[in-house]
Amino acid sequence: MTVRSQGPQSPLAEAWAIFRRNRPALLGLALLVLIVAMTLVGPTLYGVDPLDIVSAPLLPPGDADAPLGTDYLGRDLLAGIISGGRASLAVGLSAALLTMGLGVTVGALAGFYGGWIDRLLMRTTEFFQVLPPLILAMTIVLLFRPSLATVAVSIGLVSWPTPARLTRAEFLRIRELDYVRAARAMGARNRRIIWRLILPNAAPPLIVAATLTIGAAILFEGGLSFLGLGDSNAVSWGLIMGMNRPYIFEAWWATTFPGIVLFATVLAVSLIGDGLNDALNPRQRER
Amino acid sequence: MRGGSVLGQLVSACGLLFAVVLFNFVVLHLAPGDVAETLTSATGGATKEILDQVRHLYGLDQPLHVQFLAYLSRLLHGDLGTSAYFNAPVAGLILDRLFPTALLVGTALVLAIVLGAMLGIVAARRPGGIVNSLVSVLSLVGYSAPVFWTGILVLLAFASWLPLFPAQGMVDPRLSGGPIARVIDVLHHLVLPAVTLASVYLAQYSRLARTSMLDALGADYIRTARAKGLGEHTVVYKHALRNAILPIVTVAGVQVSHLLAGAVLVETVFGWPGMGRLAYESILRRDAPLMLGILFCTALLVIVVNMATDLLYRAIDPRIRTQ
Amino acid sequence: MTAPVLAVEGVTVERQARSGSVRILRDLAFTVQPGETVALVGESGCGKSMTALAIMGLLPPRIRVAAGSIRLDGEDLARADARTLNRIRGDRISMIFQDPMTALNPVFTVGEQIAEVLRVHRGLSPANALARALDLLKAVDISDPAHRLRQYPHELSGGMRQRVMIAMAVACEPRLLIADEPTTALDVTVQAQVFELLRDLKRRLGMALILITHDMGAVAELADRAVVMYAGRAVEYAPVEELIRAPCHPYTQGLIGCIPDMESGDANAELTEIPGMVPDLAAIGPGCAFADRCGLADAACRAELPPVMERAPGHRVACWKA
Amino acid sequence: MTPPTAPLLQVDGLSVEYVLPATRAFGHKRVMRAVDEVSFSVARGTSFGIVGESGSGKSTTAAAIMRLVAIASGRILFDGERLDALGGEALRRFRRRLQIVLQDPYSSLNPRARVAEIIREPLDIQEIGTRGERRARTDELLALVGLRPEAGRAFPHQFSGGQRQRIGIARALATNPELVVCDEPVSALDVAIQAQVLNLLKRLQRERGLTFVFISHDLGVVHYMCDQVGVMYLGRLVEIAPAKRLFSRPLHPYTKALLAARPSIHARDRVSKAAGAIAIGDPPSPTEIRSGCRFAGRCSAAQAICRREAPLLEPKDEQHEVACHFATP
Repeated sequence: MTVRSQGPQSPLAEAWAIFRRNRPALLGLALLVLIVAMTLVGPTLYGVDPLDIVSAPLLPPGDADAPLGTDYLGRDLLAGIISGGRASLAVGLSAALLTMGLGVTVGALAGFYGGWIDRLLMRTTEFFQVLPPLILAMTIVLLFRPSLATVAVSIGLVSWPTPARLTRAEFLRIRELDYVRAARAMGARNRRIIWRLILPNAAPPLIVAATLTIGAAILFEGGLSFLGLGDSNAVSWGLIMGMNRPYIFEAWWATTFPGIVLFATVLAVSLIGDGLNDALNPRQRER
Repeated sequence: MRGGSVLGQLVSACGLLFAVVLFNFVVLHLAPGDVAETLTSATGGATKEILDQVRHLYGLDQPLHVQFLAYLSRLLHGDLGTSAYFNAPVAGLILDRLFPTALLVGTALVLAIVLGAMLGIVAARRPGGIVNSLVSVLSLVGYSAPVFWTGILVLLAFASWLPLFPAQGMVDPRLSGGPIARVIDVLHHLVLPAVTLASVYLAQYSRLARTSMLDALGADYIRTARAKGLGEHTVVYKHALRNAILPIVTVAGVQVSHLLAGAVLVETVFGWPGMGRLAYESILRRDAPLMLGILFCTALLVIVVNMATDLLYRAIDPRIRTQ
Repeated sequence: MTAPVLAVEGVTVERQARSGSVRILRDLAFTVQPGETVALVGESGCGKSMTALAIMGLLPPRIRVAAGSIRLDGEDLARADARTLNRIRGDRISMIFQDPMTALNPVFTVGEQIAEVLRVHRGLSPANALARALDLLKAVDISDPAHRLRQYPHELSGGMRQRVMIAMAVACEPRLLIADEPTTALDVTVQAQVFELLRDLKRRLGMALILITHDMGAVAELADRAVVMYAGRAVEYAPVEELIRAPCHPYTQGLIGCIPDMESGDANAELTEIPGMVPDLAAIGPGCAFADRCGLADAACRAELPPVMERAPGHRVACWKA
Repeated sequence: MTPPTAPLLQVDGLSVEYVLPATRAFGHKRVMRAVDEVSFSVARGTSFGIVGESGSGKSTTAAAIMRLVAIASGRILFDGERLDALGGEALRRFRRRLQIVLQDPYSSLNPRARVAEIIREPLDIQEIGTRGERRARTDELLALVGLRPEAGRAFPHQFSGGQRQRIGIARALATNPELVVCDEPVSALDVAIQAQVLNLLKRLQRERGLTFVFISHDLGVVHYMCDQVGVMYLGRLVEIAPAKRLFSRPLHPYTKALLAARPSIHARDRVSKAAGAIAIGDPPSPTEIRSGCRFAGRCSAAQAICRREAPLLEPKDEQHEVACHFATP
């Protein structure tokens, strides 16, 4: 959809105008930009290797060598938090992409074509809703050796049914609307109906779902790493927390600080998601 | 989505269970490396004799479909395989952990639904009030906070700085007392993990309850109820609530699987001796038979709970019942 | 003349918005005599349903009666507290709505919902209330009433649900029944049955009826007098026969002229059009709200609001040009 | 009298079926005949009206003519061509000759497209004209339905229901179709706006020699718009006659019931309604059709034969067809 500057407001311009006035959402956006910037340029600015032992173990925050203290091996916690973002965000983002890609494709096919494709999808989502997601992901990672890719794939594999159901519902709803019937009566091909009519109109809830999926995937990655199922070569927030868990009473900072950053990241994404929801689905705005 | 007869539900439940079994089988065989090695990796490198023994025991030298049928028949006899690390039947290991998990998950669910519904109702009745804002903040924080981090904070706060509750486990081994003292002890241990697990779902249910209550209160039949001259209390707690409860039941049913997954993290943090903690241990030991057994059992649990919610839904929504 | 059942006087209803308040009803006044049927007629957004809700004390949040009185047998409903309103609603005054599909609560049986009124207002025991509900279902001509009593709303057709709504509304033999577009959602053959039922019940119970509708045909079928509303204001009051024979207000004339009616003969004649559309209530000028769509309007119409003037006994119009 | 010409549209024994989900776990799927053996023809430049209540199959008939639903049996001839036999690219190209105006002015326009894009859509899909020609045509169409050219840049939500229906009409006329199927085009509009749209449709028909199939539940609207009218009840056509004749001398008891039930501003002048003229009870669900005449259960004149044998649509005279065992004027 192109947005021209002149002429009356397009739905997209209207959505942006609403989003811009939403303070929590802007706050979330700022927070997210900050965190992403930290993970991207942080390691070069703060040149401490997160795996180097820099000081005594379990040193409290405020130390000259380690501003946020050290972990149970004496590694710099701040360096760990800065580098840990990369794995967390990369896995979160790629898992979310996989989830949405898989979910939207399958949901769109099922919703548009119906019939046996649809029945198959419904059965499959039912199947995945029966398996507890984390336990399923644990099984997969356990059997297929942990790596960033395995983790991302397993998260995607357990998460796709939710966006698939949403996409299917949207497609089912929109394909029966009169403007789609009118387009059929004009002789529009399926390709045009899907890409030009249904998808743009199904986009708002899907965009919101995509945002929430990123948050969920980051949380999921955190959980897996916390249990020691992440890539043990890549420092991540969850991994730091999991390794320092036995020492929470001796060194509260080693688990609390990475947790705060993880929480802040997901919170930022959720705030943006809420803001997008208000902006893109104006009918529900009163809620 | 719902509908169909109870018999139909039962058939599809069996179908789902079969799919779970098939999935387990396929995943095990798709895993890189030799199946016998995967099954025994928890022993830390098995000898050739042990591997051969395992191959023979599981019939791994047979064609795949024979293996699958054998696997199926073992399952039907309650044999989930043998844990390589514990060197004990998986079924027994899991059964020992069933009660703690059911206690934890059940308590958390009830807590989340009851409190969440209460908050949601109050919020829906006063859209501009404090409770409404509280629900908004709570749902945001509850959704975004990693449950294992919440657990750690709760531990630090209420087991360390303010030592009101025990930090780990389900029972105090030093305790000597009658059954009542034991029950109290378990409940004492239960508070922190249950509250932690409930916090995530409390956030979701309070928001859901608010939405469905707002929907119900805005419905035409509420205007009819008011036009009949019914008091506000009857309108809200009889006419609106009976309808608003329906989506909560649906979502609660769907989320049991998520709740079980969350229990893994919470049980790990609090050392709660449930199935989740067992799953964590099986990962530490790379114990594949145990992990697969847990996946199967949790799926079975979810299927049973889903059927129960379905029956409950039938009981409270006449539109399903009389179709 | 006897005392009216309902006397609406100078009622103004406002909606509170951030940018100030918008008047959605302006200085409305009419009466309903015992046993009489008065129609409120107009296009969507003219305020006819809001009038009904104001009478019932069921105005949505942020909408309130800013001025005027609504007297039911002398008692002012606009100033009554919640407890008093609850005592009156469903007993001395009741209401049925447009969409019978959504107006009944889906999780209670038909019997429970009818019995509830009797238990609240008449203090009947559950068993007695249910027995009386059965009588009511018979009174509204529902087939197999004993069976219907135990059914849920979704098991009934639209026409039957509207009958159930009517049974509920007349359970306490009210002085006044308000019917808000009672047949708009129904098929025309079923509509005729519902009209017949309303006529019959009115006669038997001697209740007055306010019929809210956009359909001049329905007005002609059912009402004794009509109030034509436009943009929150009553523009013409008249006995129905006179209103249809000799409408005075240009809006009423347009409203009657634009109905494709097969009995008026020439099908080739174009329908009368009312050009343009209903104005935004927040942007109405000082003059007549209809001026922009009116062929007769001049500067005076736009400058000053025409007062309601008596044209003939019982026939009042708010128009400078009538 | 207009000279007799070959009909533009001829519908012959048209049936449409829907498969309903089974009510029980292993029950049989049930087939519902939404349209059952419907036949009629429409002369070029005239309007054929189809009236009926909800569930009568009138909108499904419209959709079948537009080839938007699968046809179970029957033939549709358009200008002598077998429209029902067309498929694929041939059907796609053919669609420029027939268009549809839909009921709901809110859901019939894509909310994410500008009005000009919406009106141009049929031209884009059918690949008619150059970009410049399409743009010129869009402006022309806007003017035709009484909208200003600036309206083309706006989005649908900026218009009222009546204006949106005008946009829908402009879109339907973009490819210069010969037949326009109007499916309840004014039933979602207020009466005053309804008159504007009806007058517009009538003017367009006169000016461009359009042929209309006009679906409505409102007898007055059909009477105003149509030359020939068919009455549908539960999937069947029960009576066809010229509009004036049908409304002045209806033969089928259902048509009579419809006419008697219609509230009219002349109610007072009318002699009090004959009690028998009002149909009894609710229309049965289209999924529960029994043998015999479908109206028998609600008809006060029904006899034993009516419940046994379904009457066929047969001509009573040159102009008037009716499906009733006891049709009397």
